[in-house]
Amino acid sequence: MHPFLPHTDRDIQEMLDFCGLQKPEELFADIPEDVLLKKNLPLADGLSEFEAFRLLEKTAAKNRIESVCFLGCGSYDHIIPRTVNRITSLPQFYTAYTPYQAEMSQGFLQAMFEFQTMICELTSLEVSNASLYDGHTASCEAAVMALQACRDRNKVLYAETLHPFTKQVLRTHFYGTDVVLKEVQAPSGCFSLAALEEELDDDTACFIGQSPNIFGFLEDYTGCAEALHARGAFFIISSNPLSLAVTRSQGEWGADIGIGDTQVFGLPRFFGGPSCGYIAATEKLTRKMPGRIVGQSVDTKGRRAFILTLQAREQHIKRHRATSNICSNQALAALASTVYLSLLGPEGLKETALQNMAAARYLYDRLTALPGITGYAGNPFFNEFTLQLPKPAEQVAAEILKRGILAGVPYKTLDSRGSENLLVVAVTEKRTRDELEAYAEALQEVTA
Amino acid sequence: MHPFLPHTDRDIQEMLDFCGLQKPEELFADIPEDVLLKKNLPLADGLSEFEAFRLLEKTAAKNRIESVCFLGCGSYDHIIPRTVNRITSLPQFYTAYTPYQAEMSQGFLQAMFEFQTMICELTSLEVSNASLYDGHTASCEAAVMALQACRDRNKVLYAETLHPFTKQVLRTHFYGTDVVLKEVQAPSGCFSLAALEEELDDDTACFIGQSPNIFGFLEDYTGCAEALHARGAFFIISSNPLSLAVTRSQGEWGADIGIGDTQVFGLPRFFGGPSCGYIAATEKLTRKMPGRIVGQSVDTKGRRAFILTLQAREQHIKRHRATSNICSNQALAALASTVYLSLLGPEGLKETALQNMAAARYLYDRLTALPGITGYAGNPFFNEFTLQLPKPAEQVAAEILKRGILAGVPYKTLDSRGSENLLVVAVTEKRTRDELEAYAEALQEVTA
Amino acid sequence: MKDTLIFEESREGRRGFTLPAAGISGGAKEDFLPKAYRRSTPAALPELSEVEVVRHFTGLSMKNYGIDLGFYPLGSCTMKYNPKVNEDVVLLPGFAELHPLQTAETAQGTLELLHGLITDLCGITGMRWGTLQPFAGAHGEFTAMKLFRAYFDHRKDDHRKKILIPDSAHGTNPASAHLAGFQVVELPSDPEGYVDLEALEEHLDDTLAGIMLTNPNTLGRFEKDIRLIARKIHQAGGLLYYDGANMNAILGHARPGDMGFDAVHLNIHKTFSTPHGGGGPGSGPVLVGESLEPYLPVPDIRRDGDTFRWASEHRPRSIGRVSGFYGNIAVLLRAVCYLRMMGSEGLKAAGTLAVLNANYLKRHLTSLFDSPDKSLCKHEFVLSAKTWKEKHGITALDIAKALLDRGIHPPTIYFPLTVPEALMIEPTETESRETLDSFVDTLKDILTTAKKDPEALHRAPEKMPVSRIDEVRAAKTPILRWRKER
Amino acid sequence: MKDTLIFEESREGRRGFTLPAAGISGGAKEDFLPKAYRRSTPAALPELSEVEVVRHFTGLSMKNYGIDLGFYPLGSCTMKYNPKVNEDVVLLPGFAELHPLQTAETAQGTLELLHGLITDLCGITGMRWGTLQPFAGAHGEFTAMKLFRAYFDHRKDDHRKKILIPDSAHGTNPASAHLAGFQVVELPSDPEGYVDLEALEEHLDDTLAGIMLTNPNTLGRFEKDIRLIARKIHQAGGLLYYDGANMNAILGHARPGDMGFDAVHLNIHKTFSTPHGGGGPGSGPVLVGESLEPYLPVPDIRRDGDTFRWASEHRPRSIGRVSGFYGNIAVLLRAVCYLRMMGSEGLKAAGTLAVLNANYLKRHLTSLFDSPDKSLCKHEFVLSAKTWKEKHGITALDIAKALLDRGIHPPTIYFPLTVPEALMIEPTETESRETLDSFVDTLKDILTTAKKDPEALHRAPEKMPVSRIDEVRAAKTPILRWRKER
Ligand SMILES: Cc1ncc(COP(=O)(O)O)c(C=O)c1O
Ligand SMILES: Cc1ncc(COP(=O)(O)O)c(C=O)c1O
Repeated sequence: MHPFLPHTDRDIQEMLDFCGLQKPEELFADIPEDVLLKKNLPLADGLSEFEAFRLLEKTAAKNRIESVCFLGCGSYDHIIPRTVNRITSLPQFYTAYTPYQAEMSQGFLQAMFEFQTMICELTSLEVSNASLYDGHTASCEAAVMALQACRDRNKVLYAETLHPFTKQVLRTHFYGTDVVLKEVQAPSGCFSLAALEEELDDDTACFIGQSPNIFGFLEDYTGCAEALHARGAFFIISSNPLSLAVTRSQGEWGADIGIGDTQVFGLPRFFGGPSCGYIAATEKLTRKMPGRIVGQSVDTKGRRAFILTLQAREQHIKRHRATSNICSNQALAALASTVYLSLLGPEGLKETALQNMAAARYLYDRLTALPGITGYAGNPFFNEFTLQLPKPAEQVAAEILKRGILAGVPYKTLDSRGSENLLVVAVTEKRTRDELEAYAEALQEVTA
Repeated sequence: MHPFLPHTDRDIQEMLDFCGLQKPEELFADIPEDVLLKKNLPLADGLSEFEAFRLLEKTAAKNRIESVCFLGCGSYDHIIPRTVNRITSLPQFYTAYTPYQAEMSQGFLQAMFEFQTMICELTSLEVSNASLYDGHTASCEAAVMALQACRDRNKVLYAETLHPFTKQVLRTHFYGTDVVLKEVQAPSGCFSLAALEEELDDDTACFIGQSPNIFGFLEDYTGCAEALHARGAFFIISSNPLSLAVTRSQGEWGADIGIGDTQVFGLPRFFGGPSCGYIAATEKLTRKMPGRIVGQSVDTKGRRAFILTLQAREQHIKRHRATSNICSNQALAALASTVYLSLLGPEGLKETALQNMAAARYLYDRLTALPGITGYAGNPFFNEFTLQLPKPAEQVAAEILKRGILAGVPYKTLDSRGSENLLVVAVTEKRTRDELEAYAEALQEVTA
Repeated sequence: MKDTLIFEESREGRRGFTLPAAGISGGAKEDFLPKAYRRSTPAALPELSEVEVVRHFTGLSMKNYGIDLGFYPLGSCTMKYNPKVNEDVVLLPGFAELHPLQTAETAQGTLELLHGLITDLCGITGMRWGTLQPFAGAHGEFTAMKLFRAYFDHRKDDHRKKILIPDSAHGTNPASAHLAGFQVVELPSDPEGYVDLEALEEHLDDTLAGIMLTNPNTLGRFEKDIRLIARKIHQAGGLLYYDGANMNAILGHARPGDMGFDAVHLNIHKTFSTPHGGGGPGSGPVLVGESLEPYLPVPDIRRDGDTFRWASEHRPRSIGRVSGFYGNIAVLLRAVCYLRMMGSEGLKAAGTLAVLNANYLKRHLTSLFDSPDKSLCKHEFVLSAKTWKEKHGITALDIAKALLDRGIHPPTIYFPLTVPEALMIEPTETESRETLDSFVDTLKDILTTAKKDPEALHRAPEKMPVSRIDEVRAAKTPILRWRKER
Repeated sequence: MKDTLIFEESREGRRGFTLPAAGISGGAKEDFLPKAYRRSTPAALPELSEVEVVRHFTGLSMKNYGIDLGFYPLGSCTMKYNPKVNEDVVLLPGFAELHPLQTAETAQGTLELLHGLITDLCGITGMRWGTLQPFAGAHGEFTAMKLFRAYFDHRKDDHRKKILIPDSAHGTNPASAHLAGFQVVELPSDPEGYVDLEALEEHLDDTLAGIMLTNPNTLGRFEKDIRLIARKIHQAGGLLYYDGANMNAILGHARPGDMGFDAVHLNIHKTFSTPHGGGGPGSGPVLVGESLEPYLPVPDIRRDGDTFRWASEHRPRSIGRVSGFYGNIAVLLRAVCYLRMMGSEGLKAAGTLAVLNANYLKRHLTSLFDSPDKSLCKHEFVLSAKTWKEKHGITALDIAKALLDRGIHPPTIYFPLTVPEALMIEPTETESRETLDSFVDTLKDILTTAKKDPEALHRAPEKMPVSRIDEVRAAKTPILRWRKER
């Protein structure tokens, strides 16, 4: 018998008898002959657990993992406290479904309420939900919120300095609809208010910016919220939430919606997923929020209790008029980030952010002192920056990889129209001084 | 603040105040000056979790782990279902203490009751406890049981074919007492009733045999129980419990006490520990059992409930007249074995045992067909056998290791008086046919 | 057990985790940051020691239910057992530590597995190729709708905006279609959930983009006329989309591709045993037939001999990227392991036993709720507590809450909307006969109580950490975050 | 939750795990085995699917309490927090998959760590060298007693058989000494647990082998006269053994070596934070001074430059092996990681805060139980519920059971035997002030109930899966295993 199938032959026979059937095939008697599958599925034969694990272990070894990683652009190599996985591995959490039955799911509901609170705190905004798919698709959900909040508008502006993948996701999302997407130029590699004002009109529902932007630089949004709000448009900022421990938050810049990805909070890179999108907004946008929201209420005895709420926004009630189609979200990843933030606390998070910033600064100074290498833009940065190299970045990265260092993301791999000499470099608290020095040495050799 | 120490500076000060103290040092005012430690402990500075893990990870990498392992002699490379560790990692199990408070510990108590039942089933004996340290020390506990059960005797016989480490542990255990240890010769590498009868006298409390014995061979105990019982002595057999799935069990040989080690049931090798000793005995020896025993009882409402029982045997009641000094045992390892046995069930265990036996037989036939290589003794074996090589076994093993194969245990490393050409080879269900062939090839090359 | 929020357990100055001392001496200052870029109000995160954090969340876990605790017959959700080995697989450093922007040459292992997974899923569904990017079922639906759009646009058929969706469909279907830019038309269905063929006929015009169906349908019946429906839709120039949430029923027995569907989404977290994680992450791959293949999202994974690479250039008509990177990879890898363990035979057996379990339960239960119904169902079936409500004032909700107290997760309730007081029951194949029998006994016990002491059921649950929760209050005066003042 | 035993859930023909198909075709038969060697009655193990096994044991876990759920002030047991990282460390394949009989060259990593651990433990205790072999505290005691024996034997002092042990000592002390071949003499102690110096004087003759002490003593007091006692014992030709179960109190503040002890055992599973696993595995290393070093168990670990090896030849007078292999290695490795994280300062802080927590609690609690006692204690203290028993009929057991219902693991009760109705409380340093405060409040609440409604306490626990269990019945008619017939 298969370990996942508890039926003994006798069970099967007796259960069939009870159903008035003779053979298992009769269970599929309602499938018309011309649809019934007559051959076997084209899958390999089943393996035992041990064989399957071994096979996958061997395949995993075909991936080349380097412990010295300077890759970023949306996925980062941070220290993950061991406790995080211990908590998300508790069977009551990871084998649960969405908490539809609130009385039996107070644990997860409370954790999500805590997640929402932490996201509100970090973004300085009032309302958050219990996660979105990822930081990229969060931009679509945020834009839809804005569009729904001002029904008569159909223009969505976004910064040229947005992650190119986010732009692609946005384009796909609004493809075939009457929404017009427009890029706000950033010739210097940073946001420019003047460029925004050029595109801004009365059709504009929102502007989506990103800070730190795709080149790692922090945007200066001075005057931006005012300009947008004056025209009745919403301001959306996507941020690496770790940067928010020290840099001006979305709420502090006057944004209406803050989005991003909590991969930096305790989630492995996992080749890109699962990570966890977050979204927070001002109170007046509450009922436009996509996805699950946990609310506090009381039980019949007046005790504090948590429950999925504002479901009138959701598809199972509102059907096609729902604010979003999102149903399953990234709850377990959100739980991991909640545990991460609980462990680090405000001081730990700030220290992490400062260490990132200091290490990035140090490496930036080291590298830009090398001949032929310059920084790409002038704004301050958090833990990521972009270099202008004297050679194609892909080539340089390939050379440096031979020394066991993942040197960074060649910008052109994100955006085929980008300059091929740009390299985006991320530096986290995990990188030691020796690793930074080794990098500088390698880059010097490779570009010499 | 240290993550394991929750005290803030304010906590410390307020708590000291409450105790009427000013400084933390005053908490140690009762330690005389000449004892008080004035310097720092000679330990390195504390590391963060990440650094400590990295350091240990690097150190672990200095061990050479080979995936093709033919080492046995008390520790085996079996397949471990992934579920086992998931269960023992549940915090309610691994962070619990000994279940003194039965009402709060029904989970562990029931699991240990189940463990006891499984051990009784495997050994065909009536009573088991909730684990001992390991299979080696179990021999001491068993001998003490026998000695206590016949107060006037002081002679303990053991087979020459016992694991040499077990013999050493026995010697240490009875060193300095009036117990006399005597080895029963096994010139052919197997138990001989005649040799036993030579040593057996009215001072004999027990005889300890091992089957499969240290050379891997199954002992033929025909007539042994009768001979011992006729003289009023107890019969103790130590067995690899996996072998018991197919081979004649301790109870079936007429033994009074069955011992061994459940490492083969779901426990990693861990360089030797933790593993888990087991002990089972006939009913009349119940009150001589060492260690914790879980019993079934009822609660005040008549519901079935489990509790540590027969504590009158134990040290905290009997003090120096206790049957044993054992207090902490190997509970979590026993739980792992219980989960393992529950997953495999009788059929799975039998299949595992048969696969072991068949693979060992196959390899034995392959290897003994090579020139100059012969089997060491003639009895049937389970999953382990001993070869007589044309060269020193240590040298052969070192050569084979260069091919990534751990060839077996040179008998001389266990027993310095042993022949240097003997190699003990264990073959488990984890070894593939290709691995067996590769071994045969390697041995041929190395001994050519 | 404590009932405090983590913020309420916070004490200033505590730390649950420390970092290595900064390698860059004197570096950890805010000075780099010009004032204008600095945060002014600190984020009020909680401050706790490691053990306090562990206890907080372990305590919360004790107030939550999962499959590992017991039966979870949540209809439409396929709550099957989550094999433990899968959890270990994804934590292998080769998988967990792979950065999404590493070059393909350094990610051959994962690319090989993902390529193989698309191949296997195509084999299972009878489709040609697909994408693993969608993060969940709804995301897959949305992706498929975009494929429809691109298909029509490329054929200059861009007036085709009408999507037919049965009234019994899951809410994500209409929501996805609408958000993707289509006009949703609700199709009536008969009491067994079958498509009303006459009503369908009315919509077969040149504004028709297609239809979203699930088969077996939401009531657990196999849509026997599916080939006819497919022919009609195709003849009218439309496309068919298959909601794969019900795929478990027909694994190895029938394939959407053979039924005539053009696009399929699968719920990896349902059919392929990956844990649902309290609401996610899931994964919703989309598989398509020939007609839609040119529009699939990029990047695609291509095999050249023994090597694998990302490819986009062969998809000039692609709808583009739907996920920031490539989807929920670690969820997909669990499915890979599951499929390797099940194999072709095991998967078919899973389908068979899922249907056997459902029919066995249905036989036992229909007579308790309605007139005995001996017809076949597939993986699930829907009961109505309408009579119980009318006679004894006991609603589907009451029954659900009574189950909580008896240690069983209730079925899906009030879905589909077409059945009053609906209880939608899906046992899955990983449940033993004893579990089903004890579920039957439990329901019987509850229904006996319903007659004798209905009040007792209104009071349920009584053994959970909280009793019934005021939903209205939660929605009317929403409290969505903790605040210090409270 | 189900209350069935796993055997009762068994159904013939189920499997929870399958093996790879046997590589040796046709090999898996019993034929190899002559009849005489074959098992005749199969072992009746349970038959379940994987999910059933998982649910069974996960369900059991829900009926168990651990540190991760809350406070565990079990005196003498040092139930401190078990850092999570340690659990991951031991699962590294380099550690978990190392075979004990690999050559030393292939085990350099582990040997290096074990060698370093002995060095660190010597530093912490002020001893010279030691062995990591003993599997638990009691095993360490036994090992130390064998060292005593060997020492005297080598000096031809083999008539020295008398071991002095205070009446308040843990039961393992007399049991270990006795089983190791010594004669145990109980030493009276004063109400604070201090050694009665006059009584000691009487035993200082040439039959004296030594004394087993713990310091701080079982009542949590530091034995101020320890140097004097050591001098007296040594002058009489005896040796001193230190029971390290109470070591947590003095970490970084005092060392047994400096007090004059010749041998020390440590409870790694107490002082060094390794999880207790529901009763084990623990680890009980023994550290010794110069006099006993020649007798230490073999094999020893030696360092030659940068390499490490097993060594026995330098120990011709060794007592031999006390563990089959080398002890509970994975437990020891957890302690290595713990020590690396704590460092010298952290370890001292742990000692300080363990004592601070104990004194804080003691101040709060002594007045509830007896006349207020303001004297210092170390890591633990003992209360007596004698007055409560006399006045209200409330015993230490009643108080313990009442704590269960309030979600706290009770203190150790009825130990030491010298204190009537003893409650032995050891908070450890990993508990926060709030936890201590809430423990105080809980005890106060229980004592209020004791006055108002003592019956309520006799009925406790009422919120556990079972109420009080019939101990007498368990011992009188022992049922120690499940049987089908029942
Ligand atoms: C029939 C059906 N379709 C679609 C979905 C949406 O899937 P997901 O939650 O993965 O977005 C569900 C989920 O419950 C479903 O049951
Ligand atoms: C004071 C004392 N000594 C010795 C021991 C025995 O330790 P172990 O249980 O590890 O054998 C204990 C354990 O409770 C103890 O408290």
